Amino acid sequence: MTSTGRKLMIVAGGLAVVVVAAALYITQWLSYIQPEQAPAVTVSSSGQKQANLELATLGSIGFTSHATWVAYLVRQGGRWVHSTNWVLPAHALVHVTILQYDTQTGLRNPFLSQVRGTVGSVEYVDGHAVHYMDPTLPAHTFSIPELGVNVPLYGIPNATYPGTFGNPHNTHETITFSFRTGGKGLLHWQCFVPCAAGFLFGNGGPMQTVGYMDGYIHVV
Amino acid sequence: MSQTATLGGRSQAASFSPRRLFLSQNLLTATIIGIVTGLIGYWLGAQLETTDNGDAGILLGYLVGSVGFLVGLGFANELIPRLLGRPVSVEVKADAVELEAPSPRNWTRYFGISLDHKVVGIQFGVGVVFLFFVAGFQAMMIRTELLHPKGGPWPAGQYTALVGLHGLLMMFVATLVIVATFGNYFVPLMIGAKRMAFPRLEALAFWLVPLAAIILYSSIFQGSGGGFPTGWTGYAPLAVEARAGMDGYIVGFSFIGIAATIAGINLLTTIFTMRAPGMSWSRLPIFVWAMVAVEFLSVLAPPVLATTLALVGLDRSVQSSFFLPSNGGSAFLYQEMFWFFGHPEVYIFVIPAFGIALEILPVFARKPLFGYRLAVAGMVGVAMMSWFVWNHHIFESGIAPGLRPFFMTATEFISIPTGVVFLNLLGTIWRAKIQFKLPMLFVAAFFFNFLIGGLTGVFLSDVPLDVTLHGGFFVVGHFHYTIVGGEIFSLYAATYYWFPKLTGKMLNERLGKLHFWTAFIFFNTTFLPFFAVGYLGQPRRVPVYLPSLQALNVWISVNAFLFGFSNLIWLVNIIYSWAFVKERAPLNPWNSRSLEWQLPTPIPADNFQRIPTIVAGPYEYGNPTALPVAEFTPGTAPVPAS
Amino acid sequence: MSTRRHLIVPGLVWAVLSIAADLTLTHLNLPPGYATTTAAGQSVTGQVFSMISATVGIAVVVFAVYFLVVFRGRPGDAGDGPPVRGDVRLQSGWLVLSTVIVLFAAAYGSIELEGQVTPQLVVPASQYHSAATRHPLIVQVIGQQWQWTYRYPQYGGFESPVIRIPANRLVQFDVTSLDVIHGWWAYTLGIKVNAEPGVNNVGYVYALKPSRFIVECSSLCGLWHGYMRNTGAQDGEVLSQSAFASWVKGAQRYYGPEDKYLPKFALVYYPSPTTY
Amino acid sequence: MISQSPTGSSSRLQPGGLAHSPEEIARIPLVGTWLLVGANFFLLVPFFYAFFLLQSSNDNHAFKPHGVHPPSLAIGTIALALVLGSIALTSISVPRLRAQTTLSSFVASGWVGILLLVGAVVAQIWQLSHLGFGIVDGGFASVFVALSVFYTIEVGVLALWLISLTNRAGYESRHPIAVMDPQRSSVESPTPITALATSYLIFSCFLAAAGAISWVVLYFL
Repeated sequence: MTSTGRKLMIVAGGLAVVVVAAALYITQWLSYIQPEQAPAVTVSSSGQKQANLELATLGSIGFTSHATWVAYLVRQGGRWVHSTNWVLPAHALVHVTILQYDTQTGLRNPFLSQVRGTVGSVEYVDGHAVHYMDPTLPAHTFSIPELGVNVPLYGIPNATYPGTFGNPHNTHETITFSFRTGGKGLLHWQCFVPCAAGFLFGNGGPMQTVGYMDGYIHVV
Repeated sequence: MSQTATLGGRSQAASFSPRRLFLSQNLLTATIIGIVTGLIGYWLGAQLETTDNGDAGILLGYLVGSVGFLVGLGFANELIPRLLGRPVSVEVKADAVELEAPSPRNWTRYFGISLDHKVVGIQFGVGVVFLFFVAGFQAMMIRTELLHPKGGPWPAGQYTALVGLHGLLMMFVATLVIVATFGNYFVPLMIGAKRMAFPRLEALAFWLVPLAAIILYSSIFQGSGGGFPTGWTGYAPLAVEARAGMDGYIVGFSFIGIAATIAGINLLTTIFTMRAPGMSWSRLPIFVWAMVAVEFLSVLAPPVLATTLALVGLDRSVQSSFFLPSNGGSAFLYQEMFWFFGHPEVYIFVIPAFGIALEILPVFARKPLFGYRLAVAGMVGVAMMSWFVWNHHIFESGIAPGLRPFFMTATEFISIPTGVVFLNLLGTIWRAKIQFKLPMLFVAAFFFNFLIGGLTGVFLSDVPLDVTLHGGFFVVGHFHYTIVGGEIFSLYAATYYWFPKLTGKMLNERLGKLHFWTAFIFFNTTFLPFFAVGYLGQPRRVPVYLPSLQALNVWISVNAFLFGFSNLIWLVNIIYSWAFVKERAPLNPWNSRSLEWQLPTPIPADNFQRIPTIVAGPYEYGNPTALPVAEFTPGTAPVPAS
Repeated sequence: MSTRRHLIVPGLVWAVLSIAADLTLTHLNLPPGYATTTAAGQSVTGQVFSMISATVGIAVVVFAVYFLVVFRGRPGDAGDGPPVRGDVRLQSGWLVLSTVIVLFAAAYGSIELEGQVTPQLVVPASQYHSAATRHPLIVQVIGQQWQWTYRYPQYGGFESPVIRIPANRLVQFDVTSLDVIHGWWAYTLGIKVNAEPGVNNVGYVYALKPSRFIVECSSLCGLWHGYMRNTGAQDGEVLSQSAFASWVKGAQRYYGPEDKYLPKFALVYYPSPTTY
Repeated sequence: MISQSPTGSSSRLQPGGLAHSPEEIARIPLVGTWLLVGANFFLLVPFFYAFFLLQSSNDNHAFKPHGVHPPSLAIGTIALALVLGSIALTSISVPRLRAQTTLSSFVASGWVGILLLVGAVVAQIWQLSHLGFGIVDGGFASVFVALSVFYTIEVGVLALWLISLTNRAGYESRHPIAVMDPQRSSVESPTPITALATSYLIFSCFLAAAGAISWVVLYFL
């Protein structure tokens, strides 16, 4: 390898590779910093702060690089946003509405099929009060371990899998409950149902990736 | 040099097959072929895929692509002649570039296969130091995250990926930076050999490293939340459950293991078979002895890792059940096998550091090494005992209770051969005439840091204390003191000591002093508090910690940034002195007796025209009757009058 | 400039410094504190080892620094030092000394270890043969991604997301995991036991007084490893015997409805066949 | 503990040459092969470690679930016997390599040995394709498949090595290779075929032992 041409080629190639690699590298790490979504906050007459959080759980999100993964969506200004990092007011009563589209999977630890940490330790599935359910029935849970909140989400018995938007056949339930946020701070929430099809114990992939079955709650 | 000697010598040091498998074989074509074959491998794997997360495809793609890259680089050129039984090594004609004496002008040979151990040494040095700075950049990101007790810019998953990549990449660096760089470059010169025993294996060992690094880093691009979630230890079953980035970990880490193994086979064979006449075991430079001790570890230990990771790959791709208790596997299995490799591995990091420190110490103390044989015995003893302590990494994992006292005692006994280096230090500087040149400063710093690292290790070896300290920042502080404070500081010393022989230039004294003081001070201000936060219960690999510990963590982070900055001074010094300083360094600036310093700079491709005869030990300082270390027959390298 | 002087001066400095350091260390209260017998044992062990390392470390540093300063080459003197290659008595003495220190550390550690893992030695002497020691309170710790749950088999096997244990009673933790390897670490209780799937790891604690303690995960277990802990509102608590009894009653009432769904108490739980 | 007096006269010593002497060159492959054997030993250790640890812990009683039995012992034995036979054949012919005249006879036995090794590989592949259980069926199945595949690959590599060795013997029988005098010429002598053959023998004996052990472990324990 003596010819000047080849030397130049190597230099150019090397430089290009280094620059591209560095750019990819930085942007990749920056891309992990995800935005937060703030729900509508209303202050009721009693002065008690209240917030509404509208969520949807899909059997497969249908877009992004992981179209087959289960995911939570949050409704912002009337449209569904693919984000699991939310801002909630401190010391507020949060009313959560979840449109549950996914099918029954069942819990790894049956103990988590009890509704805990919500106002009255109750959730309303299509209006029916539920305190606990058979551990084989939930599709997901909505859990904030730091607050002791644990809400199993009843799975659709006989839906056309995968339950996604824009699929006229599949049904969904509307699950509502309320919980109180504590002081300011950063909480995490997650799902405890091993719902990640295709991963060992159903616990990899979306269960271990912020933006699908896990997220942050920034209490301000 | 006479013509025949020149040709002959070079045809040994630098020969390579004239038969190219195809038209042009350089980095570019190799990369293209690697990518193409990688895609083919991915397609093949996708055919035998049984899960829907594509691990078989990814693993096979990595492996086939790597083979393609190496073939494209020319590693397969000799397979056919060898299979046909041609005696390759005399048949081949030397490459035109290699025929010229090494000079900065024909640097392109650093980008291909070179059979010259000096070229490979430089390749290793530059490549590994590059990785060192990438991983160091990640350390800075980690400390940024830890500025706040609730975590910084990166969410939990990415923080774990950061820590894992930092840890594993630093493992690559620590495994190779001294052994592969200075071992490959200087061992043949120190024992009076014209070449390495297996020059092609040596080149292969180097080219596995960029492959490993690229494969490892490709993991951060695999899907949202890239990287691997397990940290550098890669515990199964989490590793079986993890996302696709884990495959990069498996392949990359095994490649480094294989590289260390074949580099070790090469170095050991060279030392055992190719010593110059008169280079008896008792005249072997202590650095070469360190290489002997460490290479036995790095030949025998990494294969265990390679197999273990292969089994994890099987669990991930074809659902075998080595590590899944519910399917008849066991979660112990991985821990046992990993640490059976893992503990010898950490001595692979540290023994070369002993070698460097004890090699440099006598030159600047102007005295023979005190207790040479004890030092040798110490290093060999550490290497042997390191096989019997691995369970101290899993005291809390539920190993048989009866085993714990045994492994605690074994671990504490390893501090006896380790402590010998401090006797060597004290004895060597006793009544010495110490010259505080830069290498000596860093050697002194090495001994201080390693003392702290060693003493804190005794804390961790004690099971009751380990219950409190294990998995916390105390452990992190301990191994940063031994690896960074020990090995990396001896790397600094080695660069300042051997740079004139490597490049023919001296490193800048003022920048060097600045680097020394910043590095020494900020290293200690960074890592001493680690023991405090560890004792106060901050777990490692966790972006959130108790708010009461924020002050200490902020202090650590600030000092960590300053320590990172002082490494940049080192880098600047190297680049500046190498590329821009015109003035040539003296042949033997430290007035050392060791054999490599008796050679001209740049060192001819075949090292010695005629293999020298060793007539004296390398550390005979202050001995009026000592002969020069070697007799060079007439017409060879000039011996500077000392 | 006698040899003796070069040994006495640093020797004196070392004596003064190390005595000062050791005295300071004896007055230091090292973590994890004295909430349980095992934690107390670890604090004392930490003190002992700090004193040993301080004495040894100060010796090496003082002598090395003194030699480096005193035996530095004078400017302009390019000569060499005396060709001393070794000294049999010094080297064997060094080996003997380090062996003695190591043997002491090993013996001390082994004895201390026995006191931390054998139930009869975890409890105070007065309790050796009490019934409570022969039948300790069993708490099963179940790790799962990413939460600790606790079962109390002696109280109908109810499960709870928070942990309460009584003071002045031997508690036996049976630690296991449902998925990957976790590390159950109650820092101030002085106990850390890995939770491994398919394995039942046992640890003992004897709490000396009521207190609050945090629980963290010490073995990397995935995305929320750092959040897999009982802190703040979820703190663990050591209660007095009576308070513990009443807590158990309340817990049985609150978590009772779940009991019929829970699997029968076992030392390990295997998940349903892996779902790929 | 005074280290040996460093100032010895060099008169006894054979002065170094312009190249490394044929004796040194001949020792290189031997030492290298011993180290290779060491590395391969530790490549194999985890398989056996896994077998015994999984068998003893037998988590979830799933080490050898019902319906999982070792596959055909006959085929396994045949595969092992072929490997042993080939190695025995080579080990007989290698010591007779010293004289140039026996090179051609070595070639003949070499090709037979290669055929035996290839036969062993074929037998193993047949075995792996008629297991009667899948790699997913518990710990034993995993260890069996992984170890057999790994060992088969090693045997294949051994066959390639033997091909190269046999061809080398044939090549030398046609054009003998001159041995250089390191004192005069700086061109190194080629590695003598006896050294190459001996190192092949060392490694193949190691593989034979490994094969026998894994045969016992996989089929009888």
